[in-house]
Amino acid sequence: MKKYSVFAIAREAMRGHKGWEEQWSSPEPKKEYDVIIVGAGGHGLATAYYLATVHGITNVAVLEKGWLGGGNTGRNTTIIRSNYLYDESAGIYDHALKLWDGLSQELNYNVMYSARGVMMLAHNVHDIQVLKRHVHANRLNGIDNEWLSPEQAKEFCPPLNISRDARYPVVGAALQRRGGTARHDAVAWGYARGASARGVHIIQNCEVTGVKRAANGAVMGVDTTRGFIGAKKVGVVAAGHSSVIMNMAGVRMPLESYPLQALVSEPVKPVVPCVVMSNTVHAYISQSDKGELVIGAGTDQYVSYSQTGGLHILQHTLDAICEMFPIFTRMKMLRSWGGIVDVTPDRSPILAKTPVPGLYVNCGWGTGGFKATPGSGHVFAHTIAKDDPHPINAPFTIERFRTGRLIDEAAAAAVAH
Amino acid sequence: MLLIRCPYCEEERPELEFRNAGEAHIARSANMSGESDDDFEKFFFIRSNPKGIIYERWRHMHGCARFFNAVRDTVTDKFVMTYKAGEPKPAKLPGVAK
Amino acid sequence: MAKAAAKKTAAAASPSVDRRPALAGRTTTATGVKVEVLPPAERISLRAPEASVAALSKALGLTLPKKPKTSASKGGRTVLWLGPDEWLVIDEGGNDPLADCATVTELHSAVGISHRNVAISVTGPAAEATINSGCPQDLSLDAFPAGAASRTILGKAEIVLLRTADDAFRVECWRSFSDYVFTFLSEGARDAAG
Amino acid sequence: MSGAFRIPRAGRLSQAKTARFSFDGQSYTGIEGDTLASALLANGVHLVGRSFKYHRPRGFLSAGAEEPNALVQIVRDDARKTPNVRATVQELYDGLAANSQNRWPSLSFDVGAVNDLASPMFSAGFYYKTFMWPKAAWKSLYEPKIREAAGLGVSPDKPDPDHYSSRYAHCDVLVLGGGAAGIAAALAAAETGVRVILADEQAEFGGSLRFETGARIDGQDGFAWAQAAIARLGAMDNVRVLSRTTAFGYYAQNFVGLVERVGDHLKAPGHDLPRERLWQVRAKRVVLASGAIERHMVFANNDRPGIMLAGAARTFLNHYGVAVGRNVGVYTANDSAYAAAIDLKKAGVNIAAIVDLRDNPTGPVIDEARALGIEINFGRAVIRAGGKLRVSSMTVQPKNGGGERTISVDAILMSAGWTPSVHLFSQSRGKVAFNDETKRFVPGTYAQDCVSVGACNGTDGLSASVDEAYAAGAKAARDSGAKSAKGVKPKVDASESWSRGMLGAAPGAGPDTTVKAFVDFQNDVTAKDIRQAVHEGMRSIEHVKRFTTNGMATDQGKTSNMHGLAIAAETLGKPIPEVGLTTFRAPYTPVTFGAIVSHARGPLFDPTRKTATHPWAEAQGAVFEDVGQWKRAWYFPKAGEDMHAAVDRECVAVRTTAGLFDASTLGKIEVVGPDAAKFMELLYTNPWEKLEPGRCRYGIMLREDGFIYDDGVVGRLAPDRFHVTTTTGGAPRVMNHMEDYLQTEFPHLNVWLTSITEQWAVIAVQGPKSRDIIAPLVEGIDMSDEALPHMSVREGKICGVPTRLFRMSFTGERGFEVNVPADYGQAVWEALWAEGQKHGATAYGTESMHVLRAEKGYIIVGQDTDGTVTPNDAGLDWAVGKKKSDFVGIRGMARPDLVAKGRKQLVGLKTKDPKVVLEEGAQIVEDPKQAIPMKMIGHVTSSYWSQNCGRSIALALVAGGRDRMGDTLYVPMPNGVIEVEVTGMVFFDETGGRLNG
Repeated sequence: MKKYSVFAIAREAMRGHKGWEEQWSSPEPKKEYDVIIVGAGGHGLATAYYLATVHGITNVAVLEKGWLGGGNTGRNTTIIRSNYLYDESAGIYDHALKLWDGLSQELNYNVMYSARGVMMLAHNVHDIQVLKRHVHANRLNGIDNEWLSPEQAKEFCPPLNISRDARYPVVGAALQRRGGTARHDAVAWGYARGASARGVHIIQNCEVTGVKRAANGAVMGVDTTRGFIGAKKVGVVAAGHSSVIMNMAGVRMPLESYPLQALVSEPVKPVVPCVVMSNTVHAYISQSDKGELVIGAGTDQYVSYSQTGGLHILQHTLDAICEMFPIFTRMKMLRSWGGIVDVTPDRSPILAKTPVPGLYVNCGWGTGGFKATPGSGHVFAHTIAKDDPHPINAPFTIERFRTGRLIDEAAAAAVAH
Repeated sequence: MLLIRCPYCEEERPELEFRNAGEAHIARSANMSGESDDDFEKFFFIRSNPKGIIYERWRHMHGCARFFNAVRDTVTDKFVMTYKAGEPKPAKLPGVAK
Repeated sequence: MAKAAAKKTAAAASPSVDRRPALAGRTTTATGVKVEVLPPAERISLRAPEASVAALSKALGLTLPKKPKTSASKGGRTVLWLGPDEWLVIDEGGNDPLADCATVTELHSAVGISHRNVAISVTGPAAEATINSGCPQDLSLDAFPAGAASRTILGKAEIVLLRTADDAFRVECWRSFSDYVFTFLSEGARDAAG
Repeated sequence: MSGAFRIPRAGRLSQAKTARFSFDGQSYTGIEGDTLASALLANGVHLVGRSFKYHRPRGFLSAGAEEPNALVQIVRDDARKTPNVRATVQELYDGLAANSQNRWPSLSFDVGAVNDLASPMFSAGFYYKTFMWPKAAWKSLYEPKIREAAGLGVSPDKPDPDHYSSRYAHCDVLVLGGGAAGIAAALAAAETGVRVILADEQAEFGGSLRFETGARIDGQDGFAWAQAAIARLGAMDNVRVLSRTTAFGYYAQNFVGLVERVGDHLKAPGHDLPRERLWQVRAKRVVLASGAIERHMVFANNDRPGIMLAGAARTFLNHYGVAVGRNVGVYTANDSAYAAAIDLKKAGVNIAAIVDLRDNPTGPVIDEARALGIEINFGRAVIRAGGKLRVSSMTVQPKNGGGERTISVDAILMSAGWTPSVHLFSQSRGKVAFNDETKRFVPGTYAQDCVSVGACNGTDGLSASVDEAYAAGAKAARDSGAKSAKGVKPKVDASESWSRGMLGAAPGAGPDTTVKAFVDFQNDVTAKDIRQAVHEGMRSIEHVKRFTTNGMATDQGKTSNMHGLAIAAETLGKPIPEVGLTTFRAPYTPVTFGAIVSHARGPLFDPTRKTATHPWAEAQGAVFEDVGQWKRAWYFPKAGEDMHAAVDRECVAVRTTAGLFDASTLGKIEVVGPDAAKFMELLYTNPWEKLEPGRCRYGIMLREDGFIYDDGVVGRLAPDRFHVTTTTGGAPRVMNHMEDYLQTEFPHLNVWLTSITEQWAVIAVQGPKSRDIIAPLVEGIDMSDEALPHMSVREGKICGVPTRLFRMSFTGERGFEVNVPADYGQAVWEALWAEGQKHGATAYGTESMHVLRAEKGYIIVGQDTDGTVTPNDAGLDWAVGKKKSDFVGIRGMARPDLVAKGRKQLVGLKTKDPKVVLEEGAQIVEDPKQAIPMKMIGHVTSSYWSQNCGRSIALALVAGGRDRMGDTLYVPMPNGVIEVEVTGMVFFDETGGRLNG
C-alpha cells in the first residue's frame, strides 16, 4: 500500500495523477475463506480490517450486495459522541471515540474526524434531570460531558435561539467536547483500503441468498448471487437487512427496520460550529466541511426497506430546526434521502455469538451506529477471532431480551441518538 | 405520506390520521402467567421484520380510532389490503404472487 | 345504565358562578372566509353496539347515522358518526342529550363532554381552502359533501370536521387546543384567497 | 435604455417597463419580465460568480433551473438575505439588489483563485490523502481553512420576517411541466371535466416554446398558443394552473410536493402574501412532462464566462431580446445549436463559426445556416477556449488531430445534445432504461400511476410530443374516472426537431490530456478527475460521484451526470447501462426550509395547552413550566421572592393552613360499561372488582414487559363507571394503550373509554383547612370524615355547578380534588380562593407539589421511575393484586433479571449535612476513593430542600437499596464528595395521621 501524503500528491500532480494505485482491489470470490463478513458498510469493513491487523486473520471476504459504504454508512448524519448513560453503552461508544481520535493516522486516510463538540439541549425540567444524570454518570465513567447554561450554549453555538419566548426555550445543555463528526465515505474507504492491502477480499455486487449449515448446525458458508462461498465463520453486519440474513440461518431476531431520513442544505460559509441535538423538539444538525447543513430526521413509523420516507417526517424535522435556529428558514434543502435502520427493543445493539456455531451478528445500532464504527469493528473482530466476546461487547447479547437484562438507554434517558 | 384504506371508514385516508401499531397476528396468551421465558420473548420481542409482505396493525388514531390490520409490501410500501381487527390472516392475497 | 351518575350531572340548576368559555367571541375575517368561535353547546360522546342504536335514536329524537363520514341533524341537535360504535352528539337547542340517554336501558356509554370541546365555524367561498391549509383530507364536495363529518387532523391538532353547507364548516377541537386551531385557521384564512 | 446587448424588436418584453437593479453595488437597468440573468447579459455582464474549489471566474451556463454557475445572494433588507439564488431563475423587480458569492476581495480579483494555480494539487479526493500530519493541525489549522474556503453564499443571520403557507390538494390528473406536451395533456384531461392541476416552474408557460421560434400550433406561434391555452385552462373551474411552481418531490402513492414562489418576483409583496406556498397534492394520475435539459460540450476551459448552452442563448434572444455576444462561436454535436446560430445571425449578431463534431451531417437547419453565410466546420472540435474573465477565442482542430486554428469570439454556444428530465419519474421509484441508439436514459418500468410524455420520455419533435401528451392526458382522465372527452387535439403545423448528440469528453479532452475540461462546473469536477476516480478503484458510479463530488452541487448534476457517467464507463471499458445511473433524490431543485415548515413556526410550532385557570395564575404573577404541551404554574412568587422562597412559603402554608393547586392537566378517562371492573383488573396491577362505588384507589399500570408505565388515582362512580386519572404526560399514550388492549386483546368486554381530561377542571385543595374552605360552597355532599373518608368520591354541586369531588391527597394532608366542568373552572377557583383567604390559604405550583409529595415518599412516574423500574423496585408491591391470574405485565415482571437480587430499588436519602441539597441525576457510589471509572450503584431521582422537615430530602434508585437502610453512601460531585444515609421514603408524618388531621 503506497502511503498517502502531501508529497505523494505533489508527486502525482507532476504526472497528472495517473500513478495512484487502486484504493481497494475487486477480486473474484474464492471457493472458501476463513471468515466471511456479510455487509461492506463501515462496521463490516472495520471488522475485516481489525481481523487482519489485530488478529492476523487475512483470509477474509467481505460480501456486499451493492457498493461498499452504500448503506447507512453513506447515508447518515455522521454524529460521533460517547456520552451514554449506562456503563455498557458508555464502554463501547467511548472505546470507539478513542479509536476515532487517531483513526486518520492509523488508516493513513483522512476520515476528517472533527471534535467540534456535541451539544444536547434541555428544554424543560425533565430534560435537565435526564441530561444531568448523564453528565454525572459520564464524569464518574471518565467520559467528558459538561453542563452549560443557555448563555454558555449560545456562546458555543452562536446561531442558537435561546429566547425565553421560544415555544420550548433552551434551559440548559450538555456538551461533550470530544464529540463531533467525521467524513462518512472516508471511513468506509479508509477501512476498505486498509483491509484490501492486507489481503482481505472485498466483493461487491455479491448478494447473500442463503446461509448453509452442517448437520451439527454449524455454519458452512453462504450462497450468493455469485455462487456458494465456504467459511467456518460468518459475521453478519448487514444493518437493516440483518434480520433477513439471520432468518436464512434460521435465527429469528428482536429487530425491526425503519426508514430514517436525513437532508442537507445548500452549502454556505461556516455558521454552525458544532453538533446540536434536541430530543424534546427532536432534530439534530451540524455543518459539513463542504458547508452543507446536515440535518437528521426521526424515523418513519412503519417497517420498510424502501429507503424512502414521507415528506411529513422532513417537515417535522425542519420545524424543529427552524424553532431552534429561526435564521435558517430562508436556507434551502438541497438533498434528502433515506436509510434503513435496524432497531432492537431496547435501542441498544446486538454484538454477539448466536445459537448457531460459527455465526456471529453485529446489528441493532438503530439511528446511532456510525459513531460506533471503529469500536464495533474492533470488538466484533475479537468476538469472531476468539469465538468469545470482548469484555466491552459481552453485555450486548441476544439473550438479554429473554432474561430482561436490557440496556435501555431510550427508556432510561429518552435521548435521541 | 402513505394513503391507507381504513376498513371501518371504508375509504382511503392520509397517513397523518393513522398510527402504526407493529406486527399483526401475535396473539397474547390466554394464560399469560403460565408462559415460559422463551414464549414471552417470542411474543414480546421477536419480530419477523420481513423484506416483502408484512402483516401489520394500524390505528386510525385521528379518524374512527379503530385498530385494524394491513398487508403491505415493505419494499415498495404499497398496501395489498386492509381488514378489520380480529379477522383472520387472509389465506390468499389479491395480486400477489405465491 | 349509569343512571346514578347520569342523573346528577343532568340537571343544570342555576350556577352561582359565571361560565367562561375558551376564546369566547374570537373571530377573524379574510377575503372570502370568516372564522369565528361558536357559543357553548351541550355535547356527549356516545358509544354503543348495533343492538342499542334504535333505542338510543328514539331517546335522542333522531336516527344515529350508521354510514361512515356522515351525520344527522334535527331541531338544533346533530349527531356525527365518528366510528363504528361512536357518535358525537351536539345539541345547540339547550336540551341535554345526556339526560335523554340516561333513560335508555340498552347497553351504551354516554359521557358528557360539553366543556371538553370548542367549536369554530369557518364559512365563505374560501372555507375549504382555509381548512386544507392544515387538513390533509379531500374536502371537495364530491368527497366531503354538506353533512359529511369526520375526525381528522389540522396541523398538529386533532379536530372533528362537519360540513354544514357547501361553503361552511364546523370545526370542533379540545378546549386547550382551541387557541392553536383558531390561530392556524386564521393563518389559513389569510392565505386561502390565493 | 435597458442594456447595450438588448436587440430592438427581439424578444417578448415590453421595452417600456424598465426596472432598476444592482449587482455588486453597480446599478443597471433591465426590463420587467427579465430574469436577473437576462438583465445582466443585456448590460454585457457575463462574470457573475466563482467556482467552489478553484474559484474560477464563471458566467451563465443556462437560462433556467439547471444553472450551476450563476448563483448570487439577493438582499431585500437586513433580515431578507437569500444565498445561492440562481440568477437565471430570479425574476427582476425594480430595486432588486444582488451580490456575487464565494470571492474575496472582489469578483474580478479573487484571492481564492490561487487554488486554480495550485489546482494540480487539488485533484479528486485529495483531502482524503493529506492534512493528516501533524495530527493536531487538522483541528487547529487544516479544517478551519478548508471550511472557510468551502460554502458558497452566506447564511441569513436574522430571523426571517416573511411567512410561508401550505395547502393540501387532491386532483384526478396532475400534470407536471407546462411546455407544449404538458399543456396538451392538461387540455385533454381538463376537457373531460375531471379535476386537473397543471404546474410549471417558470413564470410563463411554454417551456421550450419560449425559444423555439420555429414552432407553430393551431395556426399561431407556439408561445402565443401556449398562452392562449393556459388562459383557457385557467378559466375552467375544474382546473388549477400553477406557475412559478416546482414539483420537487414525488412520494409514495402519487403524493407530490410542490413549491409555489409567490413573492420573490415582486417589488413589494403585500403583508398577507406568503413568500412561498407549499402544495401537497394527492393525484389519482400523474402526467410527467418535465422536458429535457441541454448538455454542454466537455473541452478545455469550457467554463469561461461567455460560454453557454445554445438553447440558453436562444432563450435570452427570443424571449428576453438579449444577445449574449457580438461575435459568437458555436460548438455542437447535434442540430439544435444551428437554430441558435440562425436566430442570432438574423438578429444581427456575427456568428464567427459553427464547429460541428459530426462528419457530414445534413438537414434543413444546416442548409439554412449555410444559406445565411455562416461558416460551418464539420468533423472538427474546439479543443480550447481562450480568455479568463470572459471567453476571447476558441481553438479549433480536426477531431482526429491536425492543425490548430484560433478564432476570436466573445461567446461560445455549445450543445452536446439533450438529456430527458427523468428526475421525478425516478423519484417515483420507476426504473429508467438506456436507449443505446439515442444514448439516453428514458422511463422504463413504472412503479406508480403516472406516465411520461414529450421530451422527458425521449420523444423527439413537437408534433410527436403533443400527440403523445394529448393521448396520455385523455387516458389519465379516463383512468381516474372521467366519462367522455369532447376536446380537439392541438395541431402542430411546424416544429423543430433534433436528437442525438454526444456523451462524455470531446476530442482534446481525452484520457491522454491533462486539460481542465469541466463536467460539473460548480464543484469543479473535470473529465480528468472522473478518470482518476476510476483508476483509484471506484467502479460503482456512486463511488465515482462521491469521490469526485460530480453531480453533488446545488444543480444536482442536471448538466453533468450523463457526461460523468459516460467518461466513467469509457474508462472502465464498460457499456453505460452496466455502470448504471446514480439515484435521483428529492428535491428536484433546492427547496426553502420555510416552505416545507410553512405554518409550523412560532406559536404554531406546537400547540400550547393552557388550563381553565391559566389567566388567574398569570394575573397572580405565576411562573410557568412546560410539561409536555402544557403550560403549568410552577410557583407563585410574591414581590421579592425567588423560587426557593416562594416554594418554602407555599409548602409550609399547605401543611399549616391550606393550598390551592391546579391539577387540571392530569389525564382523565371515563371507563363505562358492565365489564368496566373486569377491564380495570386487566389493565392495572391492582384489584378492582371489590372497590365500592364512591371509593378510590391508587392504581399502577404496567407495560407488558413488567415495567411501570403510568399511575393515578381511580374513583369508582358506579358499578359500571370508573373515573381514571393518569399522569399529565402519559394521558394520550395511556388512552392508546387501553384502547389497544380493549379493541384487540379483550374485545369481548362490554366497556368503553372516553377521554374527559378537558371536560373537567381540577382544583386540588390540600391542607388542614381544606374542608373548611370547600364545605360552604358544596351542595348535596356530606363532607364529614364518616361520609366522605380519605380516598372516596362523590358527585354533587359546588357553586351551583356539577362536581366530582374527590377526597384524596398527594401531599399527605387532608385533601380534596374538586372536578368542575372546564368553563366553570376559573370561577370556581376564584370562589374557593375567596374562601381560602379567610383561612390564609395559598396557591401553590408544581414545584411545591413535587416537594410535598416527596416529603411523603409519593413517587412521580417518569422521574422516580424511568421505564426500567418494576413495582417491586419502586416499593409498590402492595399495589399488585397477589391473587390475580392475569394483568398486563404480570409475566414480564417475572422474568429472571426482573426478580434478581441487587436490582435498583427506590429509597430515601438524607445528606449527613442537612443543609446540602443533592442534585437530581447525581450518581451514588459505595467507595468514594475508588479510581475512575467508578462503580455506580444508583442515582438521585428527586431532591429538594424541605422547609417542613427543616432539611434536604431525596429519593434515589439504589442497587439493593432496601437492604442498605442506615448505610452510608457517597455522591461524588465535581467539588467534593457528599455523604448520605439510606433511609425510608417517608420524611414527614410517617404515621399518616395528618390525612385526617
